[in-house]
Amino acid sequence: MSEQKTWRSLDELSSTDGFKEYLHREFPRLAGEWVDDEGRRNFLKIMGASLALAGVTACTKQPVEFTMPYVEAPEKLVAGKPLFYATAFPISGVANPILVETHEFRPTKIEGNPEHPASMGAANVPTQASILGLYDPDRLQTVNYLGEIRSYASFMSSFVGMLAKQRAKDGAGIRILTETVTSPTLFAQIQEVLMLYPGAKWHQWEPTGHGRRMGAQMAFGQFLNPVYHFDQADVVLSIDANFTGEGPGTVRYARDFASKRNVRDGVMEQCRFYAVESSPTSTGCKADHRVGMKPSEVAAFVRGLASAVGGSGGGGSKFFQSVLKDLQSAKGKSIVIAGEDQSPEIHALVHYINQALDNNGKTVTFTASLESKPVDQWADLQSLVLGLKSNEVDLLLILGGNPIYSAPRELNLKGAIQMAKMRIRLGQLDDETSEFCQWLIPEAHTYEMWSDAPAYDGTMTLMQPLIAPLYGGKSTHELIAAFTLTPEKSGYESLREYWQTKHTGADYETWWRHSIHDGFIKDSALPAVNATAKMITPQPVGSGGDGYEISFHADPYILDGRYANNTWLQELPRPVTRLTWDNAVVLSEKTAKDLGVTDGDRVEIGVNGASVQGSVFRLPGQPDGSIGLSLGYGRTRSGRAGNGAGFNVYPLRTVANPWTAVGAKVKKLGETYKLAAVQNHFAMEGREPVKSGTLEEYKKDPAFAQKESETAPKGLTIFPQEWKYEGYAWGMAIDLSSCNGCNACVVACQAENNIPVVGKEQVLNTREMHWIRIDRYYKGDVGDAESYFQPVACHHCEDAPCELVCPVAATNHDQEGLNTMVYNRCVGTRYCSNNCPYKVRRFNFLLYNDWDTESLKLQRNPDVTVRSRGVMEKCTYCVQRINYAKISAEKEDRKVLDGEIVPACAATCPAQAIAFGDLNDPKSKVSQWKREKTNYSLLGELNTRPRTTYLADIRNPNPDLGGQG
Amino acid sequence: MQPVELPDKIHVGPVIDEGHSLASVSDKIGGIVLKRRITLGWVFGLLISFAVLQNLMAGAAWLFIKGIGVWGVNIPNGWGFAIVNFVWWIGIGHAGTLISAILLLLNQSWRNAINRFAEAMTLFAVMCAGMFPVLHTGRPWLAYWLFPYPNTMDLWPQMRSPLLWDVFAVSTYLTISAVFWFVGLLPDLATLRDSAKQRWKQVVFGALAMGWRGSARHWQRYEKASLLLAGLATPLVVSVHTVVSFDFAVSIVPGWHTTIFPPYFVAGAIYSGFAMVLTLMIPVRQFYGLQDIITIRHLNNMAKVTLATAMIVAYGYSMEAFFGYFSADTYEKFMIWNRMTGPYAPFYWILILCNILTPQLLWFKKNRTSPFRLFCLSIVVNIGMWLERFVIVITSLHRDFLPSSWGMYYPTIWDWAVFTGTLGMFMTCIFLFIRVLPMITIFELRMLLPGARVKEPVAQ
Amino acid sequence: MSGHIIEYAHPLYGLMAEFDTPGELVAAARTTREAGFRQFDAYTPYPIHELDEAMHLYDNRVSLATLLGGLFGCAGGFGLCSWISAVALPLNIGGRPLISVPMFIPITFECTILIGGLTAAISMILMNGLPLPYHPVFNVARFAAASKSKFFLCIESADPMFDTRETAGFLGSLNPTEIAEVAR
Amino acid sequence: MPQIFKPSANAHARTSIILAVVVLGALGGALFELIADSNYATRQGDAREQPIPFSHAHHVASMGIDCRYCHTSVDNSDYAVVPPTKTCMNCHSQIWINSSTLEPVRESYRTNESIKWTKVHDLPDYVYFNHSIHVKKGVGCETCHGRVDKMPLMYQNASLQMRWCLDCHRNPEKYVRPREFITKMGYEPAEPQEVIGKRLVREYHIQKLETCWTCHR
Repeated sequence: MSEQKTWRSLDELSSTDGFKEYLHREFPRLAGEWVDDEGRRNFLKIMGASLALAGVTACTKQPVEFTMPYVEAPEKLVAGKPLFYATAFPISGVANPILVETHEFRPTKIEGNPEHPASMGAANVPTQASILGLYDPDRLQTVNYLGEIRSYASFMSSFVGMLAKQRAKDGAGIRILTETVTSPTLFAQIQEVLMLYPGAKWHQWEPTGHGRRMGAQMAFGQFLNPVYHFDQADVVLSIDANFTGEGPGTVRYARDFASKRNVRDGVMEQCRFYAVESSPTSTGCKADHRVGMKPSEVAAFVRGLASAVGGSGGGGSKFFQSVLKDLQSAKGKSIVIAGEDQSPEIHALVHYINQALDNNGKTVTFTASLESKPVDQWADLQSLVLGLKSNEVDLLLILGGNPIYSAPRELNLKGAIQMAKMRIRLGQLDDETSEFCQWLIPEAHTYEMWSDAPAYDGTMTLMQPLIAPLYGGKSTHELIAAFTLTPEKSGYESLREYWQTKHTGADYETWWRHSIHDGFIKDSALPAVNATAKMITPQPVGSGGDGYEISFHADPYILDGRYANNTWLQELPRPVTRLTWDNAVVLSEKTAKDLGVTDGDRVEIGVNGASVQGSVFRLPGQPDGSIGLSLGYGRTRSGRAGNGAGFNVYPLRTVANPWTAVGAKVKKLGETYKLAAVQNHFAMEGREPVKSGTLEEYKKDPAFAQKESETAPKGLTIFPQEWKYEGYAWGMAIDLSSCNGCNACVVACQAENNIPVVGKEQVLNTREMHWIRIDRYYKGDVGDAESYFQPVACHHCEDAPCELVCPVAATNHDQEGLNTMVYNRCVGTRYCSNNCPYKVRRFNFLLYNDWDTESLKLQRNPDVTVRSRGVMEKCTYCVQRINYAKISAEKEDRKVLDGEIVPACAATCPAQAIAFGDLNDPKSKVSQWKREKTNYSLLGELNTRPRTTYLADIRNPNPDLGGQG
Repeated sequence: MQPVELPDKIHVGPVIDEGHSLASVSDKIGGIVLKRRITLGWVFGLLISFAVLQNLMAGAAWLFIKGIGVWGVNIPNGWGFAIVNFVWWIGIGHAGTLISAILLLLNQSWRNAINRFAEAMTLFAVMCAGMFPVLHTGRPWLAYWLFPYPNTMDLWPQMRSPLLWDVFAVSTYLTISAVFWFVGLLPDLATLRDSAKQRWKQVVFGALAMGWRGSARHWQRYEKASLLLAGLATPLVVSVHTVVSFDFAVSIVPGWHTTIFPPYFVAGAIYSGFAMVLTLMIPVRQFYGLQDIITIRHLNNMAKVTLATAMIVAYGYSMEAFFGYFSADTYEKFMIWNRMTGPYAPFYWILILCNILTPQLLWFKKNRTSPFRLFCLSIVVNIGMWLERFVIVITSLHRDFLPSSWGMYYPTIWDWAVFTGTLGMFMTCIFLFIRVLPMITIFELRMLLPGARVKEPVAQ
Repeated sequence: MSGHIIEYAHPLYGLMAEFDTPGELVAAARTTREAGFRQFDAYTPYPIHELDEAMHLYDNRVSLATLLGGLFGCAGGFGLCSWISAVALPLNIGGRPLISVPMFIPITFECTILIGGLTAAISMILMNGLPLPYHPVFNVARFAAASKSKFFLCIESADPMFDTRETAGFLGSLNPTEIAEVAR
Repeated sequence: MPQIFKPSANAHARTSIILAVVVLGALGGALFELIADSNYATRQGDAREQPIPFSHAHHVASMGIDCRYCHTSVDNSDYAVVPPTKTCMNCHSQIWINSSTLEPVRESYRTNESIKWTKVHDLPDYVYFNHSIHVKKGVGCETCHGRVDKMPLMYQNASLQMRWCLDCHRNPEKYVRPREFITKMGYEPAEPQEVIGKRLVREYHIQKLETCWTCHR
């Protein structure tokens, strides 16, 4: 769709006379806002009129339908044409710059912002899924006081009263608890408040991200923000770092890293990637050498490395030695990176190692912290609790976050919070924390508010609303404004004014409009600062004695639990475990055997005086004697999707050491609880669906993936003649070296193609509906198996087995070689699925699509039929995008350009692992990829002649360590 | 046609016991329909069957309300019980036409006592079978799209799909069997018409008999037509299960994609068909005292056919296994190995026991001539043949090419409801049939009587 | 009415003789034909092939009709497949040619059987002039046995040689068990 | 006595059989006609009840307003769109300001509540029709919507059956017209259609798109 990226800012829109008049007439009450509920309902109407909710109906007589045109059409809106607006989706304060596709002002789909350095057109999983969060039917829909519905006005009036009291004592009784604040506008507003109420205190806390923050502090004596440049690294060592999946900058990192991994376009080189992990991550699965270590061993390893690169010390395992050798031979061209779930100490040591390796300032640069006011958040939280306990808090304002759920047990936040006399909560859900607050204010979703936030490199990214708050939600800006002298000030005004103060140079108006239009402020990336990391003296390792070691990890998708109610994320298979709807007690094969448990057996884990119960999942690569636990599950008040999914491990964490626990006891409970994995068999059974080789092998024989035995025998057909495709011939190539299994493509596809969520029961019965899936295979023995990812969607075979067996021709080939699937012709014999060797077809066994929930209907893509019960469906190469591009091209009497059509999966892929285009055009990207020697067809021996092919997965193991693994 | 008189020693008794005359057979068989009072046993049996038939009603209703998802089918296993049952029933439906057509061509006199019954059974079995392809579709109300008829969409079925071949094969088979059956009934309906006492029975049978009066000129054309029908029905029988086997053989799924399927499906069909005939015939012959017409010799012969087909099926199994090994194809090899040792292995070995080992008992005359033993054996074979279809459908599907998409299949109660329901329907039809129509071809029996021989008086 | 002759019960359909054994019937039929009668028929409870030869019954039109029907079905079946796949809805199905002959065989075959079988049955019924619920022969009381155990021979008044008395006499000479007049 | 039926029974038997065949056939045909092919089923020729008896005849024929004045996005979007109330008011704030029939329009404009029009040409939800490309390729409004200039009340001109769509998709040359006549009502080809049609198909690169995903996806 790149051609139509004609998104315009609503601000621009609001400045035009027509629109002013429109606002004036249609929405007299909120002049600042561009549209209110009335307006939204109007959008609903036209939405209802458009064919958005297309269903596969079998009735011959078309029911009478109505159309409700605007009373006055907003300018530039062309019914049926999507508009793209630039904004961002911040996760833990770090902006993910995006474009939002809207249909008649309904946000329906997220795309990356191609202009923005942090995105370059791609978006990660939580960002892709965020659109569903906007329409979450469980969102808090009204202002609420002690369970009674109130108006925002009534809140304000009583709030004013509270403030009056506070003003008397300089607001000494006021406490504000926020998540990490990075928005300069918000920070300015908070400062304003603290100015007005000198006695007031502001605390920040989030359960994750602490290690990165404090690590830098430890190493440099100041809060710095590390920025990695993987495109310049020849050797990468990851210490439990899932840098292509979690933390700031993942999208950009994934792209840069992939650029050093794929062997393509004449580039014969590859970086070498070592991973040391206490629990397998998707990034680690791509490593040339991945070694599982218990948390304590990881710490020891890093310390050893630190002293080794520092010159002192040596010895260590063969692996250690080779890693050291590689790193030192690549001084200034290597990266050592520590994971989000590592302690500050490890982070500090890693900074030191990078410095010793002369990487700092080259492959790793540092900028000032992205946070407006970086603090030791754990200390901050404790001081809040102290304040509460000492009964000095009258007015506690909790803005976002969910501390009661995620704070360590020992703090007993639940008890402490209730010491505050008045507790006000701004949140999107009536969640665990809201339970203990009197006033609940619905929080505006990111796509309903104005704000700003820095990207991973500090590039200042602006957010604009795409739809009026569905439930009259308020943004943090607006609630903070309530403290100030201008309590009614809108988020838009605050933002605009803040940047006015920052803007130097003439013509603020134009600059502002361009910035909003682009979604970020050009060249606002923070400058690199020079800083020297000092070697810290680590405390001695506290050996857990006997018992198991636990490593805690944020869930890759619902993170610390904040997205637990997002059904897309819940049903999105975890990249490594392939689990949906649950977290698990991750054990190694051996550990499980020792405990006499297997998948699904419930166990009780006791440590730090607390205990939780969960069910076991055996995972190759999990170090023996250790347990991997992911945060974010076991929510009790997250809404229909999150409640009861998985189990809550927060109680096991301590303030002293939130990342690991030692000396854990595991008790078998004798019960079982089924875990729903979308893939139950991980061995390749000697079939090599994923073809892989080392860089050496590749250099020896580039065509190693195209073995005779695995290509279709020629002339063994009774139909020798082939169909010719004049015009376009669409095809796809997927580079397995680049793919890091992040699943962004899966959720992007789900959003683009109205793919329903089926729920755990159906997943257990292997009826999930994702059109694209990322298969995960193991090679080698269970101990240190290598993992491989393979995205599989419909291959659009030229000799498609599925088409042959359909009795009603509901699936057949079109003139451009697409394997079409016609829902409204399908009678549902399911023979096509049986006969599909790739098993990529999906069947609506029941009525999976939600035809009732209004808010969910708003998200649907009007260009794709919403499938009903009893029909087959599958990947279409995003035919709606193909048709859109073809029609646009036809209207301009030209051919479709290469790159004009980008399927949802390819568009969002952070690693840029998917190429799509016209095979008849030898210059197209996909044709070039397919000419690569590594190009092979999956199950090519079946002579299905798929249009989707793969570039073999090339790895670059260290010869000293004997080939792979 | 004249019964070929073979020396009695190779027979176990005659085709029809002595002491029967032209009149007596008519009365005996016609009597069951016309005179015999409705017995408690019959009513009881009918009620039971009808009750079981309600499973089908409930199962189908729920299926239509909720969707195909109420069954156990899922993504690797797109087909489950429905197709298993379909193939099983169709197989059973092969005995009738086979007996009346092929044996007629082979001039086997002993068929006369059993063909009518077997044909009726065929019709009912095919009816049961016919329901499954419709029920198992995601949108059954659109099943008519499988027929080529001009429509406002200008769309037509896809003639390359084995499922469409099925539509043609099964509907043809049903039609031709019905026609064949009715043609066979004509003279007997006339007999009933002429022996009926109540007016309404006379009218009903009279109307059905279409005024058949046994004219020599009619008989001559009648015999021609029957012979032609038999000649056409014989390849038809073979073709139907061949086409059914194509549903699998044409696909690329390992375990389905094999050339041995047509012959070994047909053999399997005859096998299960004869088993079912035995299952039904033995009790009926008991209750209605037809031992003198359906004699031990019939049972013995059917047992022999059963044994023969059992051996063919056994050959089929061994060939499958051999191909799997000999093809040197990863997927084929694995499929066979998985079938024998995988999660569904028990079913495989039970089916080997039922279909290959147990029938070996039929080598012994003692077993062939004991109605009770034959009855038990036929039940075993029926179960075995159902399992065979289950193993073919499921073990091939649940683990095919990409290990990532392997999965398991577990039937739900609704699968069972529909399956048992069709059994109920089948039995209901059988019970009604034996009461309202002569279950044995009277006029053909007559030809077996010694008195039926033409001995022209020499002196004129 | 019972067997003995009633005067002037005209117009008659014919005269009917009853026999106990098929043998006698066949003999009688042969004699009747040799005597020059053509408009006569025999009625038996089961097919007796000797009669065909005795009465010179060699009608092969059923077979011919069936053959034609079969051929029509065959052509029709293949025609349908080809027309649909190549003319009415020419789609690229799995890269197969529009007319993929091997895949049209099963349907062609089934159509052959279907049409052939139906013509066989229907032509037989039509050529036998069925349905014909009412027929004069049923007016003979004992004729009920024709569908069970007895064998009848009926010479019709339509035969040029027919004369009630002489024909009755002729029938008598075949020593049947009964002779009856068949009223129209 | 074996004679069960009267002589008349023969006639009855035969006629009843023939009748049965005929009647069943007729029934089948009628049913198909009724369910799928009748104007009742397709709504062809139906004029729909509308909140305002808007007359295309008047606005197009008498006023000579071009289609695109109201149906603005017909040449750049999927939808031709029913115009917003504002468009009506452009004129009707000047003329017929007191006519009662137009009250709903004025009311809508006052209250800012949309007018609830009934769709006349309404395709099933699984059909994706794009106006702009048809206009671009020389398919006139008239070709599908008929002589709207002769329609006091808008009615559905064509059956809108798939068969009907395919007819043009298979032989566009039978229907296309020069672009300049797109909105012309009662267009007569200057030269015989088979000539001009073939030429336009060449000039406008009109493809015969018969594959399913052209309209269904």
